[in-house]
Amino acid sequence: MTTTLVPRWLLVPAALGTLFVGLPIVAMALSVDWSSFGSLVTTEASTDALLLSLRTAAVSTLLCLILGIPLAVVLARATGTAATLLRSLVLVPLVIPPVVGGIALLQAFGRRGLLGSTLDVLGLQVAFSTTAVVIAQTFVAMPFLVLSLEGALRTAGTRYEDVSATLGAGPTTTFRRVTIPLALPGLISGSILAFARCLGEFGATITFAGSLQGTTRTLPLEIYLQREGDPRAAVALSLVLVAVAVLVIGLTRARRDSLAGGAP
Amino acid sequence: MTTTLVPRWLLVPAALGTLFVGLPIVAMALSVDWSSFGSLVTTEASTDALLLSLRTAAVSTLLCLILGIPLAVVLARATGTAATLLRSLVLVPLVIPPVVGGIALLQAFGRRGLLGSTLDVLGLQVAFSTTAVVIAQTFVAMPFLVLSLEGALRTAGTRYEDVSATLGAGPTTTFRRVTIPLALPGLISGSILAFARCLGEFGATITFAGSLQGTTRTLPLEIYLQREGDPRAAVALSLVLVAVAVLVIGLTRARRDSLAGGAP
Amino acid sequence: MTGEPHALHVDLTVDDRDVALDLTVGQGETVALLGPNGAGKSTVLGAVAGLLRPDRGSIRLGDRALFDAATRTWVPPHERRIALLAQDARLFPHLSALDNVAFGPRSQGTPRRDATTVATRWLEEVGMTAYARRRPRELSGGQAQKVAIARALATEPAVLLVDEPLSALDVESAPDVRDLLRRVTHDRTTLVVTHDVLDAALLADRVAVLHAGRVVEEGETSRVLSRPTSDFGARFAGLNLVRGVASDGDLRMPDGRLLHGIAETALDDGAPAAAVVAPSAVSVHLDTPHGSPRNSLNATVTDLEPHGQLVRVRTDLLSADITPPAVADLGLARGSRVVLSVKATEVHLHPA
Amino acid sequence: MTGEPHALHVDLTVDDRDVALDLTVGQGETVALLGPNGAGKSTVLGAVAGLLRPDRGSIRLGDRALFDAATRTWVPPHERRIALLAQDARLFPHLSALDNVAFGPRSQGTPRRDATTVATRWLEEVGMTAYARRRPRELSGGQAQKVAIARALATEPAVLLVDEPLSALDVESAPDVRDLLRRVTHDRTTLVVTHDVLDAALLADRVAVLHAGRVVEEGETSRVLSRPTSDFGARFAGLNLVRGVASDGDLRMPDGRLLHGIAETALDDGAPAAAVVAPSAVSVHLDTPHGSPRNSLNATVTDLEPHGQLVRVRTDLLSADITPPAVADLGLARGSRVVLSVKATEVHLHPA
Amino acid sequence: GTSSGTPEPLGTEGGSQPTEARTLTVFAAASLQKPFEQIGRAFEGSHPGVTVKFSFGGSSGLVAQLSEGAPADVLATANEQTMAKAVADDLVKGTPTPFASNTLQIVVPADNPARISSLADLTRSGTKVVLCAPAVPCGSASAAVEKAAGVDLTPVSEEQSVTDVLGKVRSGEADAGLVYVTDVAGAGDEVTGIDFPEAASAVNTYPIATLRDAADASLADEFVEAVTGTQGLETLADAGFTAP
Ligand SMILES: Nc1ncnc2c1ncn2[C@@H]1O[C@H](COP(=O)(O)OP(=O)(O)OP(=O)(O)O)[C@@H](O)[C@H]1O
Ligand SMILES: Nc1ncnc2c1ncn2[C@@H]1O[C@H](COP(=O)(O)OP(=O)(O)OP(=O)(O)O)[C@@H](O)[C@H]1O
Ligand SMILES: [Mg+2]
Ligand SMILES: [Mg+2]
Repeated sequence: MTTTLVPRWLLVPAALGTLFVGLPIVAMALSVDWSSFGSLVTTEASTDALLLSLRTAAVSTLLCLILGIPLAVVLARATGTAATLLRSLVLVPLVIPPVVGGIALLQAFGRRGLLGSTLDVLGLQVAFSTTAVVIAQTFVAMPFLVLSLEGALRTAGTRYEDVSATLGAGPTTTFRRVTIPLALPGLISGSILAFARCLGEFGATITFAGSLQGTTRTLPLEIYLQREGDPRAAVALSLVLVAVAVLVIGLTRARRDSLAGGAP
Repeated sequence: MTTTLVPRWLLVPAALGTLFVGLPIVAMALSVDWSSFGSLVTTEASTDALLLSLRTAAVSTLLCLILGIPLAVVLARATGTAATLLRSLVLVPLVIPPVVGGIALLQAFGRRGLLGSTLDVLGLQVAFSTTAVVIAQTFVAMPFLVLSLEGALRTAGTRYEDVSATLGAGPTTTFRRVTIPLALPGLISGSILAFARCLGEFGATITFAGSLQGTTRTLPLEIYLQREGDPRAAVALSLVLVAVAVLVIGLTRARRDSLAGGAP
Repeated sequence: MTGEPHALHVDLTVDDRDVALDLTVGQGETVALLGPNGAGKSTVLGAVAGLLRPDRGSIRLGDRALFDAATRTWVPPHERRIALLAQDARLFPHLSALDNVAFGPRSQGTPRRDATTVATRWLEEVGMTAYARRRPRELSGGQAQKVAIARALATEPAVLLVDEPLSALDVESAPDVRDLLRRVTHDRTTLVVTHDVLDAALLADRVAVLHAGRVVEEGETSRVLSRPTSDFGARFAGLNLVRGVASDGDLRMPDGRLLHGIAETALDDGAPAAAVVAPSAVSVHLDTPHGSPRNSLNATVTDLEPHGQLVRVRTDLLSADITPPAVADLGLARGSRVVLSVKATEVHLHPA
Repeated sequence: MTGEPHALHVDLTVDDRDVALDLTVGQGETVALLGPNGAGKSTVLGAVAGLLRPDRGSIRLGDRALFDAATRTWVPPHERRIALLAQDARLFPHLSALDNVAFGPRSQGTPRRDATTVATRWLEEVGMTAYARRRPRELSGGQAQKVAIARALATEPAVLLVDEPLSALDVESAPDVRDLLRRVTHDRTTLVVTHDVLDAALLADRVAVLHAGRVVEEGETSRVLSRPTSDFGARFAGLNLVRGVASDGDLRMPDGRLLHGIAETALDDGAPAAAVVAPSAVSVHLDTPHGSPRNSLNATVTDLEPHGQLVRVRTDLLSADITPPAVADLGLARGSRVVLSVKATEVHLHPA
Repeated sequence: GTSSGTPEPLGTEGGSQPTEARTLTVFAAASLQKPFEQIGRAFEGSHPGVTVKFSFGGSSGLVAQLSEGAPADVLATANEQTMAKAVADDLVKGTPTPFASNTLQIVVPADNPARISSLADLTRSGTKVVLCAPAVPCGSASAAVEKAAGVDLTPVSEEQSVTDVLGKVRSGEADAGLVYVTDVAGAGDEVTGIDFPEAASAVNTYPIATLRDAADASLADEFVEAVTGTQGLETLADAGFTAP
């Protein structure tokens, strides 16, 4: 029943923006040969890649949440040089080309990397395993979660956290029952961004994890490979990726809306 | 003077997250041969690429703002199926591998694309031009701006917009003087995400715009090319990219902090 | 309706808040909305301001429909020229106090410079000049309230809606701000929500009492305050309101007699004025007592009615609340000739 | 200090708000903070609650330092067992009214079920049971205020800080909630900020008047209200507070005489009670008048002092405000034997 | 551990394989995808219990991965320089065997809008030509051809890989490009290849080798033999490769 208005003229750039994004997608959908679509996307290589992508993106998003939420909270509440440095650091994976990110990951976690010998002693070899895929995805996707959550946390402010403290709630309770619920829209946006980034990750994965069917060849890698021979298969596979992403995100949203219907 | 506390244990995952992101970057920095760093990054090809990257990323971020802010506002205030569809559409460029995004752009704006003949008649040929680079960057980066701004707008709510309306401010004034200032932290986060995504863009650019020194070969493309011959040069160039990004973003932040010091 | 372009006609139903009422505010008139918490007072203001779309009914400003469910008319808030001072101050957190006040004028197209001048003047009116540069979070609760009042008034609206404007103000500022409100509402169509009987008595021409979303009582302020018919009205009110003209710091009543009182603000001789006297402050005697009370006025008892634990003695002049033993003691009945005595300190004089 | 684990010792300076004061609240004592808008009342509460770190000084609860600039001690808010009911309700927007109230108990480890029981009880105390499932944005201003009160009280804090708790309440709820506050603050260390003299009179054992960040007056409630020494105190107060025991609905004073009055809530015979009488309601006579006023009490004038436009006549019993002509008329002077008359309707009796 | 002993916490198959079920991992240049997959299937048929897994990619990228410890048994690159790097890094067991060669071809969209028929046609003004960047192998080959033919091409784009050149031509964005014969053969009927005599000046040779860290060196050797054997060479010829 609220009646807040969006300026009418804003609809023009909004429509332009929609068109700009929508046109290529429509063009892409039009170019697909729908009769052969089924056979294109159900080859063993494709389904292997799709499943691997879904599994790794889910795990990576979870990792992003576990490591990223705390980082975002610290960033949103911290001030001073340390915070600025930390923020810059978090930005780096966002800026460097993913391929270089993969090189950096190799230099840190690869056999000859900084931690290589340590990991070796532990009997762990992460590079070129499914673990490496997860690491690569987490590395590139975490900044998305951190930055968008930080924005939401700053917008939400600390008014309600103060109230919570005066009611005897410790920092943990406050975090769990006040901070997170109030920043939920931002957290959801951030998770979607991170999940999508994980699903689409290519450069760091191919460099750090390689491209082995069933183990490290995620859907984007498969698409890249298909494109070599048949761009149509690549496009068809991409549409599958889009469908999956929209489905997963749609489900999350629906659940969110039913949960947070009463937020201000 | 506010005293809101961050739960102590949160610092553990936050530190882990920092380490996880920081270690590869440190490893990367360590691997650089600093004695030859200067000569590596100051070749004509490198500086051309850096300048092109900065120019295009700036223009693309601007385009993202112009088209993305309205989209975010509409999404944040809209409900129903149309909104859900629109949101899904905006998500697509995020999910599809950039290379496929480039293919889609070709199919829309290329010489033989949907709009190709229309553009031809207008005397416009975007492929292989700097314009194409901007289009590719805008296409992949806009969702970042839209989604993170939408999260912040939802968190901010419409309380103050209502007040603004009762004071006689039309939707435009309200948008300009209330909505945007209050969502500023989210807008800044979103712009940073978009700018960073533009700076790092590779796949869509190479597919849609090609790679010609000074015209379409941005820094990530240059880095990728260098990597063929000398991975160390690639890493060195990446560090330049990181430095530039941190600098640009740091300046924006500093200006923001001085502007919005009194936000709640 | 013609000739009263700023008369407000409200007829609305909001189902999920169980509010359904009909209310008219004449052009230039000030109506006080009274009623218990949750009665629907803020809902009415919200609907008139355009922040809330009623389910049925219509809202008209003069001949102009602001809302009409039948014709699906809906004028957005910013085109209504109606200012709402809501229950919470809600100052824009990113603007200084001055810019908050200047926001309305600037939105209406006033150049920045002029808007600042206007805002400065209004800040001065509420005594907040010293805080012009402060951000809202650097203001105390009462200071924020005053800035919010200035902000609403600075829009020079056709209709003013104020929701408990004085609730956060201290005893020193409240009279000044009340006086300011009285001045700006004088010839402006105004709806004022309040829990304070003094606000109602001093600001409102008429009073409407809401209960559970319905108007349960409506009428002239002096009538409702002195002879309320609704339960809540009775609880709330019970004040005598006497109108007349100021005369040497006292009030000359229409019948020529003088009522001695205390004026909170200076009164010009001959200017219209009103006296507010609580019935509990009025003593009833059978003959003129000698003592400090300055006012001893002959009157005739018109009615005796129970009023809680007390008896309200209505006379042709003022009502008095006294205990049942006192009634018995004095042998009061309808038609008794009595002397009412009121201390001058209990008679509050205000400009009217 | 030992033996008073919940006595509160506040000595703080907040430079950028120009607040610097020293204040002690004894164990179980209730102190009212009065003062004009911006005096620093909320700042004091914020510092005691731990939302604001003063620049200098210390805050102690019994022997325990909550804050000490010298030793850099700082106990975070949630470990202070101090509940703050702030000036704005600030209910958690994502929780129902019930969950808002249950938030405190649950944060302290009470199982969900028990917390809900506790919350339900407190909602009932403030008369909000029917709104338990509502989200804050679906509540009216007064309803939200009541839920906020319930939420603060449900934490069963060692120290309670309340900032204008009744400002949004209607005339029907205010007495009930005031009575509730009186009960819960009875043996709890409490600081209450108010602009309402009745709250101060009825809730507080002592009163501290703040002005521009300094304590300008401090003392027993009845002393400050009847003989304020500060300007603001004088403006604010001027109430007579008489303590005694309830006797058949009236008040028996320590000297055995009876003061007739009106009780807002039922009084048990023999229970301690207090009467609040405004000086403006007290008339001065030279001999016992005959009329409705129930109370005619012999007294001796102890002092005469100007009080704004009036003269305050202090006696060994009650103070009276009368006009200068009345003083002249009656020929009052120090030592005069007078009869004070007060209508029973002007004597407000409350449990104490 | 063994080459297939990488930790795979997400539950893919792992651990040392008994002789019955063995996995062979082959790193091969992307241009070899189609024929190698075919050869792999045949190999699996003749070696029951063996699974051949491929990792296709840019040759230098593959070598970089191997240097970083990527587990693999066989490496096949698209040129001798990259294989030389692998040898220098001590990744290879024995001497690499050249097994195929490839030459450049002009690629044009099927409808050949710019009517290209020779290398010289590419210099016509207004013709949009895309080449590989000189830094990548196909680019250096293009440069060699240009030099031999005495023409100076001004490409509108210097692409990162053959795939990118092919993509531009296939979408009609470019009028022509230089790619390998095999790429044209694998690209279907959207593009046409045009032979030109100067191509002979830049013949590209593909070497293959068993890797030092191979889990099962004999099996790896068998695969190398399968590729270099007659059947393998036939499959490669079908894909457009010529004998070394
Ligand atoms: N958003 C909402 N949705 C549903 N019910 C609401 C909503 N807002 C308010 N209400 C209910 O509508 C009724 C009227 O609320 P309103 O705010 O108009 O009361 P009010 O008269 O202003 O009370 P107060 O004096 O406490 O401010 C209340 O019972 C309240 O609980
Ligand atoms: N964040 C802040 N920064 C600087 N000054 C502030 C800040 N908050 C409040 N002040 C100032 O400090 C003084 C004391 O404010 P405080 O809120 O304690 O007043 P108060 O006594 O509670 O007043 P009120 O009755 O209006 O609520 C005021 O002058 C106010 O303007
Ligand atoms: Mg209200
Ligand atoms: Mg305050």
